[in-house]
Amino acid sequence: MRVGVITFPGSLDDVDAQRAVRYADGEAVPLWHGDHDLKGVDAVVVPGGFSYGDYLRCGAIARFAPVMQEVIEAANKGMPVLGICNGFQILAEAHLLPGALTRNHKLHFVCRDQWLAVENNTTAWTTRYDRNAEILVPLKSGEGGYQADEDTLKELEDNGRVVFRYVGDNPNGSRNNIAGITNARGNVVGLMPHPEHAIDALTGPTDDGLGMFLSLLDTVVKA
Amino acid sequence: MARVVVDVMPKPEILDPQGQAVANALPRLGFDGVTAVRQGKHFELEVADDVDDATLAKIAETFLANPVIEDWTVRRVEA
Amino acid sequence: MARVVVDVMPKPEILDPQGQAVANALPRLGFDGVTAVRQGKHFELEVADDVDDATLAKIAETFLANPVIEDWTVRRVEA
Amino acid sequence: MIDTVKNAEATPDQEQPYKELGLKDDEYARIKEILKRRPTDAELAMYSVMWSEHCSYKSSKVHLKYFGDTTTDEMRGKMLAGIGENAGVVDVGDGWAVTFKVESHNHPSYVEPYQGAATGVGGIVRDILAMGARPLAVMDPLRFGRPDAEDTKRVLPGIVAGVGGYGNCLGLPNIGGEVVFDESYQGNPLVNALCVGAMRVEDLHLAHASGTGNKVILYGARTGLDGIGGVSVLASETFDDTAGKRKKLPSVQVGDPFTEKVLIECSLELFEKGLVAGIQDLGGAGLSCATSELASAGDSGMHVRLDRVPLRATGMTPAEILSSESQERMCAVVEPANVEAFMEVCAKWDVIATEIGEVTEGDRLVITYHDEVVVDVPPRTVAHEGPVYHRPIQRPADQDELQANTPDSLPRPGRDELLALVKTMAASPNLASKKWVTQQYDRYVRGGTVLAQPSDSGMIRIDEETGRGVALSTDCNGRYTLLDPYEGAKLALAEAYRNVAATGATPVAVTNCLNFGSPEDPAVMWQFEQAVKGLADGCAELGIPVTGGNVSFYNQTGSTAILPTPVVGVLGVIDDVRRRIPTGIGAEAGETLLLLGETHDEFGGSEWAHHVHGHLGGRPPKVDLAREKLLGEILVAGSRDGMVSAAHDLSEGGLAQALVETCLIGEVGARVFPEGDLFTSLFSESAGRVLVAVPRTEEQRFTDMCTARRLPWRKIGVVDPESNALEVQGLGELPLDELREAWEGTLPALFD
Ligand SMILES: Nc1ncnc2c1ncn2[C@@H]1O[C@H](COP(=O)(O)OP(=O)(O)O)[C@@H](O)[C@H]1O
Ligand SMILES: [Mg+2]
Repeated sequence: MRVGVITFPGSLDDVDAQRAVRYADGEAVPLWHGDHDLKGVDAVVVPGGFSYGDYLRCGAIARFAPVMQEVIEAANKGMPVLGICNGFQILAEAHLLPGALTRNHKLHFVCRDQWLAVENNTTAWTTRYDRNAEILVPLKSGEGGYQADEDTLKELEDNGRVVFRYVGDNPNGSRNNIAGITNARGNVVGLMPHPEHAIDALTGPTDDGLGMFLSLLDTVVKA
Repeated sequence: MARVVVDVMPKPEILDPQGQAVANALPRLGFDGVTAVRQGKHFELEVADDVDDATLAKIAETFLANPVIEDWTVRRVEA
Repeated sequence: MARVVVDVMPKPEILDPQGQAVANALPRLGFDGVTAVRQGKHFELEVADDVDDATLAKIAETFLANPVIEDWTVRRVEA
Repeated sequence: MIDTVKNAEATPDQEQPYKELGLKDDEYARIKEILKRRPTDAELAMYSVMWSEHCSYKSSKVHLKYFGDTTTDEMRGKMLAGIGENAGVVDVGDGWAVTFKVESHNHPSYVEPYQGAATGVGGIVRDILAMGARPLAVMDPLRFGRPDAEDTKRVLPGIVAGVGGYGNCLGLPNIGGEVVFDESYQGNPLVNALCVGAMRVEDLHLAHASGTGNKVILYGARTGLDGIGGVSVLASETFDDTAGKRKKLPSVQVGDPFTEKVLIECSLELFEKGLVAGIQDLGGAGLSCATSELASAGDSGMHVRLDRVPLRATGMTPAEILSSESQERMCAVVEPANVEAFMEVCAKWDVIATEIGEVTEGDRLVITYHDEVVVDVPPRTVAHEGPVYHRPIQRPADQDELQANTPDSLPRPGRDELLALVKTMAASPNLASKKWVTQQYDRYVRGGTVLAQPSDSGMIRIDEETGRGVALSTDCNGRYTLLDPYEGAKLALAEAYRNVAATGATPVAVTNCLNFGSPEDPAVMWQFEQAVKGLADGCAELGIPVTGGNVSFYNQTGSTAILPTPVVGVLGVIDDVRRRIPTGIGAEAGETLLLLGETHDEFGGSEWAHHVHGHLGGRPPKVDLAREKLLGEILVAGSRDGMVSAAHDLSEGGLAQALVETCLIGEVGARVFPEGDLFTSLFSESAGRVLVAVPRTEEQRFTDMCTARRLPWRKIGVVDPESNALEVQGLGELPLDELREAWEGTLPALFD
């Protein structure tokens, strides 16, 4: 399994995403924002961080990077793509996922260990979890509030496209406590919390996040 | 050279925690009479004379604002 | 009820990384002709009619802006 | 017109605003003597910043020398670079070198809390980068005025957001710090920032400009009018009619963490490819500092062409370019053959890089502006041979009175009030949970954080293969230091040392940030001298060297100085982070709680006297560094042999607070049976104590070891996974959710 991990100027959790891929026995392939091809990878992770400083809006500049045009094309053809935190924001800006991420309702950056309910275990990235399993992973973001109009929310809810939901008090003002969603096809998943920081209880709260990368392994092997 | 101002505001139906925080703080600081505050972004651009209004609108719509959550206005101002 | 707009901008001599990021990105997105961008904050306030200009100036100066690094303007607009 | 050297020679009597620039008459005279003429505007700007207290250490130098004098060769054994370099470097084993340093950014953070704190973090990170290391983590010891004061509501949230905003965006985990409140910091908060980095031993880069013909390359952000502050008096003289008088510029800088992040990655790639012969960060005093220090530390001269410096503002004068404190810039010395490759790496990262000069023969620093010489100086006189003051020192007249005013006569709580006091103290702003602050900081990024807040120290894994890592803690109790600066500094050292040992790491090196009032006040100078002596003597006793630090004077409001605040940072090494000792109890079923060390009736400067009675007087707790060392050895041995499942040092708030924290962090109850006078055993702040949890199976082995090594210990309780309460035998119990509300509720109530 070869998994591309994109590095934009200002990406931060790219090393962590690469490590998570390795922990799942995959090969992590670094992709550069200026690349015009995906080096034949089986899947792509768009990692967390502050691409281009996130100065205008999170992900607003990164979405236009050359490598993203390749990702958009591949995703539309069914390649598994995971956007974590800033990666989720980029995928939303790139219209691979609906909605937008806005400033946390309490206006502070929030770093905390967060319980999530896995509500959809049929996406390319979540097959290893039981449906409605609860997992504990870090959440760390300043603009993690998920917003979408009523129609979009209904569409997401009605079709099981809410993949992760916050358990307990809402950390950032997300509509419907949404922590992560998928596209209609189930190959593109974006979430604000950081599964790649929960792959080893030594450096994370748990190893609950590893399941996402192992799920991908199954998806890729099956494909 | 022209000077262009683009204002980007959260859509009315979208929560605006920043504006709300300002509105809540004002009475505490002794300023009464401000009943609502919304906070957005203000851009000042210097643009070449041959950049037309359609291009400016496109810049605002595709880049400076995210139409999912934000409204925008563009106006040319005297330099 | 009056509507008041306060714009807060980084002082010209102060670094404006946000504006710079926008300015640098535009040509990459295929928009040429924008030579400089500065980014600030835009506030829209609803204020009671008895709030005078001096109070508005004070709100801007002491709270909405930090005059050490930012300039501000206040204007009343038609509602 | 630009003031050139030629012009200066031709107009020897022209008046210069040296006083406005902070130079004294005799200092100005000395500059003239060195140059054998009047300085040019640019030279004056350069000398005035470099000879400022901040850059030249003119008041502290004679005292700081004591650190070197008391460091033995044995202590120096693992030190690869020490005081005088950008940051100290220590060999931590497995071929790794670790560099760390703490610096202050106090005043700018008061003026503009967010940006002041942000650029404080940015500055210290560049210091670490300039050693050739990858920055790994940051910490932020902070001090504020009264928690309920209106200005604290302005300053604290801004500073915390600034530390987080910059550090988070750089991708550096925040692994610890302090939040302390005291009236004395009301108009003068302290923002200290620490950075730790690591590199392979052979990759250590020192700031030298050797090798004639080597190029000087400035890279990173453009140079603007930031932080020019004082130097604008020069600008208005040279600028008046053409551009209009330049208004007084703020001496505040705005940071751009994104640019710094890219600068870090770019620099690391440059180091890795071996393209850098020497490197220096640009911090306070900007190019003045970088060029004079690089030239001074090398063995040759340097020629810099100021007109090549990429600018952000128009019409900047040479003096302004030299003094600009624009952030996110570095200066490298590069062999001519490597320049092209250097530029390629910078282009890859979109980093602006400009060759601005070269290393020359001889020993002059010559700076030209459009081919006219505006600076021609011996660099050592700027960078290293600044003025040295022997400031008057006087023990304060009221020091005896202060020490005589002991807390002994303060009314103590009755037995039936003790349990409530445990809760009251847990909710006091200084002891309350700092989660409101720390949850604004990313502690996970890069995946190396093994311990962070609320642990006794932060711990970072350096080597993923071997598991080798380092632990860090910063501490200082300014009340102790006021009561006795010598002992107080030792206590700060002892606490940081103990915090590091409590996580299972072996303390190896020390850094410090000495925050004091005005050096022109003899009483402050006495505090300073005493604190330096205490810290140095303490380090000698512990056998670990001071590898670097920072001095911040003039921290006062009017004539009232802050509490003397020598923040001490201790670095420890752990060969395998998997054996770290956590702070929370309850990891193993049926743990025994042991109290190591001895408790005396010691309440001078205590949190109880402060919070309950607003009292500050008497003597601080006694400090016994031999005992601290023994305690450290026991903890490391306990960690190595898997005998200790949790540990938490006792400090402010004493045993009661340590119990509250271990229970709440571990999310499990405990039953304890303190002995003797219960008030003393619960709230005294005697040093040299640690609360440990040992699995019942290890209890005998561990206590035997303590007994054999003559470390006093006492079984003080048991972990009780069934109970959701802290029970103090004979007094009753405190439900954990009630305690949590008290402990975690205070800061949100104040600052949300
Ligand atoms: N400003 C801060 N930034 C990061 N961590 C902090 C800060 N303030 C406190 N902490 C963390 O909170 C915990 C408790 O702090 P403190 O009570 O000062 O510890 P101690 O008394 O053991 O030195 C520690 O882990 C400390 O590193
Ligand atoms: Mg501690």
